[in-house]
Amino acid sequence: MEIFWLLGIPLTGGIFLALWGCRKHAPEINALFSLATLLAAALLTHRIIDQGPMMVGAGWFFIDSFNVFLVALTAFVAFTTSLFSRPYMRIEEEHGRLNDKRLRLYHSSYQIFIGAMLLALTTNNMGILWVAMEAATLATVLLVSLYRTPASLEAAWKYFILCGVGIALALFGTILLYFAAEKVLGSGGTALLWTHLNGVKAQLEPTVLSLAFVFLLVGYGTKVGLAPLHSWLPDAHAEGPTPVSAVLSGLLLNVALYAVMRSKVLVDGALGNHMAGNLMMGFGLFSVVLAAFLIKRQTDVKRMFAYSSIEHMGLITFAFGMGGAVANFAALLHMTMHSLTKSAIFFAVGHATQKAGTQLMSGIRGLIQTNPTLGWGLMLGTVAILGVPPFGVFASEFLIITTAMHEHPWATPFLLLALGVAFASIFGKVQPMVFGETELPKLPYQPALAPVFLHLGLVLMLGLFIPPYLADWYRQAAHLLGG
Amino acid sequence: MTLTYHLQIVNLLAALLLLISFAMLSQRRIAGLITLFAWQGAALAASTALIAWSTNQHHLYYSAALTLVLKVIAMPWYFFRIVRKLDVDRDVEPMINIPTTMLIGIVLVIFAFNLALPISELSGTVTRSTLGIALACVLLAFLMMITRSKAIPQVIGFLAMENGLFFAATSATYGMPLVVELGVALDVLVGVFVLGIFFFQIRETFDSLDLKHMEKLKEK
Amino acid sequence: MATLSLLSPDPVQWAWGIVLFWLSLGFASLLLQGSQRLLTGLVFPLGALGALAIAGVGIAGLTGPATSIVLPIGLPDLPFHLRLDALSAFFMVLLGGAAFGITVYASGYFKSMAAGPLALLALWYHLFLGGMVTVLLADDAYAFMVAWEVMALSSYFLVTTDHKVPEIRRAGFLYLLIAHVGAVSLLLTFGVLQGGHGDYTFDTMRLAQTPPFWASVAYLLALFGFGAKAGLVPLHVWLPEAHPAAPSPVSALMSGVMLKTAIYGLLRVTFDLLNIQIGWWGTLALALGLITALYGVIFAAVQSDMKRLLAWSSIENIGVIIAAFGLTLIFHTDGKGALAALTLTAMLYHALNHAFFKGLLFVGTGSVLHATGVRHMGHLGGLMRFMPWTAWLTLIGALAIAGLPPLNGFVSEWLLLQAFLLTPGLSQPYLNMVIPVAAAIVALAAALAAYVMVKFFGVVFLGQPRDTALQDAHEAGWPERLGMLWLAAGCVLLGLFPAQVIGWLSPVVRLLTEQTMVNDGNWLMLAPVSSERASYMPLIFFAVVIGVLGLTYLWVRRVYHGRVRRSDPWDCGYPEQDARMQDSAEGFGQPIRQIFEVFMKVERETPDPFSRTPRYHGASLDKLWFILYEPIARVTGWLSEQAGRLQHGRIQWYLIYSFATLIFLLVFTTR
Amino acid sequence: MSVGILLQLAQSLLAILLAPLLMGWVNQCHAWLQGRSAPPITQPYRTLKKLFHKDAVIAHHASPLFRFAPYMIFACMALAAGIVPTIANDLPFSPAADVIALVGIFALARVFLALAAMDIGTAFGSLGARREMLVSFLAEPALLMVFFTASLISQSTELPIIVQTMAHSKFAIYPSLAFAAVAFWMISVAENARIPVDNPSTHLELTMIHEAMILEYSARHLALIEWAVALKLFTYSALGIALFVPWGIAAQGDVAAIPLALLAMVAKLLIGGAVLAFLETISAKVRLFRAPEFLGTAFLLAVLGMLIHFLLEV
Repeated sequence: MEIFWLLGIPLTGGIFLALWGCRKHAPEINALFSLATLLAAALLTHRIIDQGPMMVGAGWFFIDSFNVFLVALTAFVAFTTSLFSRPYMRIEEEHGRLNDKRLRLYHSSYQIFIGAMLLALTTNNMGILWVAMEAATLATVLLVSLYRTPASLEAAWKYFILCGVGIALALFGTILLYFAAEKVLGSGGTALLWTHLNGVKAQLEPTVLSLAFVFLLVGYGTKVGLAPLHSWLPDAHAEGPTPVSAVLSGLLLNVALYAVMRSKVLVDGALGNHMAGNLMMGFGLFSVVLAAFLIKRQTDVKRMFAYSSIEHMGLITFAFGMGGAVANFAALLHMTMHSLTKSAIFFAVGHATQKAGTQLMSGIRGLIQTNPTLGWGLMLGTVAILGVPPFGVFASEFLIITTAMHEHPWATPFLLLALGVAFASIFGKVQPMVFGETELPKLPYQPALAPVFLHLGLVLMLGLFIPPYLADWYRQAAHLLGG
Repeated sequence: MTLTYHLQIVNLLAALLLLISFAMLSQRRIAGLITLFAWQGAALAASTALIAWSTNQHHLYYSAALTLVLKVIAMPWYFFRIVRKLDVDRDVEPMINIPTTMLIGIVLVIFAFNLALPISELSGTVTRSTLGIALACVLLAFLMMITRSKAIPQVIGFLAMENGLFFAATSATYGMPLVVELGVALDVLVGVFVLGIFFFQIRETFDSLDLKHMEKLKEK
Repeated sequence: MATLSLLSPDPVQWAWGIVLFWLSLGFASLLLQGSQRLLTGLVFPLGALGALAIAGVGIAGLTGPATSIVLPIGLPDLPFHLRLDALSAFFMVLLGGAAFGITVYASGYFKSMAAGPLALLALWYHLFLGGMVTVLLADDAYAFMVAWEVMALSSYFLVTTDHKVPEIRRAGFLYLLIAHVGAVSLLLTFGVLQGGHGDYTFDTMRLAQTPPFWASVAYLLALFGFGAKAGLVPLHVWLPEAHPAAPSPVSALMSGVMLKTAIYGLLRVTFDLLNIQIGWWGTLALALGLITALYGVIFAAVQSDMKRLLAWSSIENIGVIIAAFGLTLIFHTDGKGALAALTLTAMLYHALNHAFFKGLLFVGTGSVLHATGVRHMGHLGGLMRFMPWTAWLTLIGALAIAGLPPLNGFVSEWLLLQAFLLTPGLSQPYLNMVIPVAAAIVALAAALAAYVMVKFFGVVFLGQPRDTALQDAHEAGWPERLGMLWLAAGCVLLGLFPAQVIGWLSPVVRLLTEQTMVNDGNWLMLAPVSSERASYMPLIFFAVVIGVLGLTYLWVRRVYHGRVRRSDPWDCGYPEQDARMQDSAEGFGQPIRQIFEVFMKVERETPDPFSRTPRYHGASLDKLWFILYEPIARVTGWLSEQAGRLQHGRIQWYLIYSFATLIFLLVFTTR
Repeated sequence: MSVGILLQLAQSLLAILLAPLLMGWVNQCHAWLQGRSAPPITQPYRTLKKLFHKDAVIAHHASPLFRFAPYMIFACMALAAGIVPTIANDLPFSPAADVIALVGIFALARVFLALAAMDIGTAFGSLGARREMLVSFLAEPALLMVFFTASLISQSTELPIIVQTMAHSKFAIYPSLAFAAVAFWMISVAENARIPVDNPSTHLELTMIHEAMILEYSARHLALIEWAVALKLFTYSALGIALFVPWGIAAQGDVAAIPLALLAMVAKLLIGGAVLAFLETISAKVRLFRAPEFLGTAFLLAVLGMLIHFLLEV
């Protein structure tokens, strides 16, 4: 039952806001809907904790420990982001970059975007999964081009075309999957249900599945932002409004990776070799290294953190590629940590850019002078994302790197290099933004820093203490992914 | 096995699809492109219907109808409207010149066939051999997207790709489950709609649909 | 000691309790943002008490058996394991002893700081202390790394306290960067050591049978990681930048204590966690250590910023310690347990000494900085008259670090040289020959250290003030004096009672080398192998010097007289000589620069003969920076440029990337 | 034991008292070699007496360190003289400090002298201090290396043991010691501020090292320093004797041999002093920047000696 709330609330929210969005309190309504979604997600999670994995809605939906924590995460970040976007968008309106109509569009497609992601996460049908991913893309395209500036249009266009193509390839992969499944399960609706596929994965035709996986990996991989398919990502993150950047790199990338993983499970079952894993490790490493070197040359703060998202996604993909209980566990942990931390950073960055009136890092200086909390938020967030303990990102990087050193030593020099370069670049650029002298003015509205510190607090806590039931989720999920 | 002649027709249509894809690759004028796209849609619908009839899979009729409505009537009409509104008929010289593109296309087709061969062996459907063609269409559409330097042709390429996918679905697997197909169709529809909005926005910001205006975002 | 061990049945819990106390103190100080007096008058003294308690716990832990606890925090399958054995205990004594004096000093030093920043500083300060203790306690890789990085991070924020100065920001950045790279390589070390089934506790690592190749890999990674923190050449570049940048008590902590945690880690990994040791490891460490020692002291001699000078001298001392470590390894792998024990004792002793005298010297410069606001020695001088306390106490530190008897620096150097003299026992004839030469390098470094200290003390405290502003330099307050007194007392006592100290060290030495250093002497005689071989009685020595001194004084006064007449300096009768005619810091270092110019990139601007206001400027820069670090930076820059080309801006290109990837993968998978 | 203590005291006092005499003897030889009419051999004593009677003149801003230093230096030198076996071996006090500690004592005295020199803040003072430290940082390790050669042979850093092995055990020729001896000579020349490194009898600012440091001293302070200098020369000579020509030094508890030892000692010192004077007269003072090369050579020789020990004698 919760599932329908979970999916219904954002949908109705989208429609409602599309109709009434011009009202003065649209941001609050948006936040309310997100809150409701969060509650529904909480209920669902609670039920899963109680009763374990289950099929819902006549087998159309399947919730297990892998996606339930992503659902919870998505609902949570969506809610905090809506909180953040409230003052942020107000200020944007003050600055005259947006008007009511655009805000209406923003709010309704925000809700729809969230709904689409939740659908993608919960559905049991690989086809529907594809549909939902596409829907999410479409919803965000409009969000990216919200400012209607040439740059934002260009970004949105690239985003649309590249992801569209990618997702089309994913569809081809899905067709091949269905093609293979149909032999075993017979044609009709059930042949695309993941649970059924998972049940018979050993009998699926290897050659077809390996082809299918290539298409799925390239397709969904484009959305994950794996190099060299990542080209859309920095533009879309840099040019869209900051809340959108936050949910893009905090949530959408996760969902895409979720899709990849679902298919990887099947392929591994069918092939019985490590082909899928190797491909993912290759992509992961390449993304990590390339992103690290690209970070070094950034001047735009949001663009820089977009590249850092690519880097982290690469790391996670690499970990999933390695496989095994520890690595999968680490990857899942890293997914959580990355979305929390990165969205927090984007919140802080959003206010900082508004303050300075530019996204160029050379224009942002000495934040802790004029408002210390913002400055410390950005500094701590950066430190956290760079994998410095006691923040949780370190916990997962610790597991990933030590495992890599033990399983695949050849990869560690690249990791060492990439992490070093990324650290030098990001920290070297953020430090002067936070420290030093400044003459920047204060903000007209009180920036919403509660989400920032809420996220960072969570990340800190998870770095030092992971609640047992959460750990159990991770373990089960890791196991389910072939740990 | 000897094919019953309506299945031969299906194969014929498949060949036609491939041909149209090539034609699209070589077509310079946007209007022509749209027409070709419509024809491709028609061929697709026809083949789907045929397969539905020959293997009496009823839900395929729906998808045939859907194709007909969307890709033969709605979209081309919509595109023509846009083209007329923005009067952007002429496409400039594509990135790679036509003969080269053709050659690459041929290579792709061969590649696709080789790729599809082992799969077709497994296919239980009567129309298995068409899978290679479908894949070829997809790749050709991709190539077209790469070579075209204006917005609309690129989008048409994108849609042609979807056609290819659709053909793959019908020919190799007698179509996906209906829900999925409806979803896909819906997405395509929305996508095209969104694109329409886009064209106008792009147009009013860059006052042309030429993609070379949209190369600002890069690493300095 | 006995009372203490009665008082604390379980040292490790005490230690952890104190860490928590420090943390709470730190966060409490955030609430005290308002009142500056509470911060300096309450928070720091309490912190100092914590340090004292840590030292006590350490002493208790030295004698007692290893105790351990498991905390409810950490990773799900890996809660924090804490364990306190003799090794950790020794370093805790070191930490507590030095940190007590420094923190007492700090409670006075920070009086002049505004409450807001001070509260933040207090937070980081106590986090720093807690982090260091936790590093010593950690008994699993995760806890160790967390504590290690907390230590690094908090010290970074301490270094950048005065973040408005660009140089300081740069220094902090460099520091954190190198610290982080080192930390990653430590991660890899643990990655090698772990059993592979995700079990990161040190116990399993101890049991794991690492094959020689991988053991060597782990050792090299550890040497890199810990070397980066300790300032081993060529990873030392951050040190001369970061230590001067930090507020003086912090520099004292970093230089005196934090560097030692790296030494601790190196010992822990090499002797405790790795189940085999290989001979060439020792040779490598010995060579690196000697190079570091020489390099450090040479650069110390040519510095003109007093804190920078001390930082370089820290590099030298670390070099000596690492060299001793290498020698220990050599003896240990050669089956010369007793000699290994002797060398290890010398090494630990030197680490302990360095904590005290370097802490003392740094806080001394702190007082000078406070009184004059000048760090450049070229503008100081003659301070002995205005701040006698600081001057005399600093003098003790300077003599100690110069390795002069009867102070502590000499004892460890003496032991080390004895160890070097014993190498003929080794089985490889080659090493036999080379190592006495190594001893020569140690001796050279020691002699140069004396040079450096004469320069440091002479230029800063003696002579005439080079700046009129120095006339109103004020003496340090009482808390500062107390802190310095404590540290100076440490230098003297450690020098006078080596036999006792070595007795305390023996559990540590036994833990690592299964043997203890034989002291053939008695409570006032130090005789490493046998009294036939070598002996040293600091107390007698001291007594005789004092006795003779007193006798001479009395005799001169008795037999003759004590009349004194004051007048202008004689100076060969040259009438109008002034303060600017004394040697400047550069001047004093000039001979060294001339001799060792090969290591340096010297920047000189000599005055043009016709200029009205001729001025000379000379700086000797670290050549390694230019031949090692700048190329690395250039290469990464080039690579990122190449990477940037990919992000080309044309959507067609992006499509081609996807297309090519697709085709490639298809070919790759179906072949 | 009590005998030992008596001997110890006697020897130390003897050293302290005789040191100026050695200085006088060297100066006398100088004079003869240079064809001057020599001052009486007791001249140093007279100088000291005169200085002790004078009033001390001290610069206005001299710090306590300045007045404290001479006593410190004197005490160090006296201690050093007490450690080195001159007439009798194995004195009760010798375990207090071995050769390394001895080097430490010299270093201690030197550092105090240098600091005192910098205290007044005159151009000459700091110049002298700098040059002194420059000379010493090369001389000190070289001296250690010399000692190491000896102690590698005798398996000990204890002077008495070394003397024991050299003088009273079976006679053997040690080529390494030859190198060590040459090195030791060069070092002691440098350390005692003699030609060719420094010139005790000049006040020419370009060349002087030691003299530049004590320019500001007068009266009793100067006296103590001069005495300490004499003691240093004596101690070095005694060291040289103990290391390289130890024959005659009375063995452990052998009280009967003491008179003979005394004679042997005096004879050796006379010869040594004469040789020192001779070499000084025939050699010219080198430029200051050559000094490092000179000492570098000494260092090299010492290390060579040690290597040769490993090659030939192990």
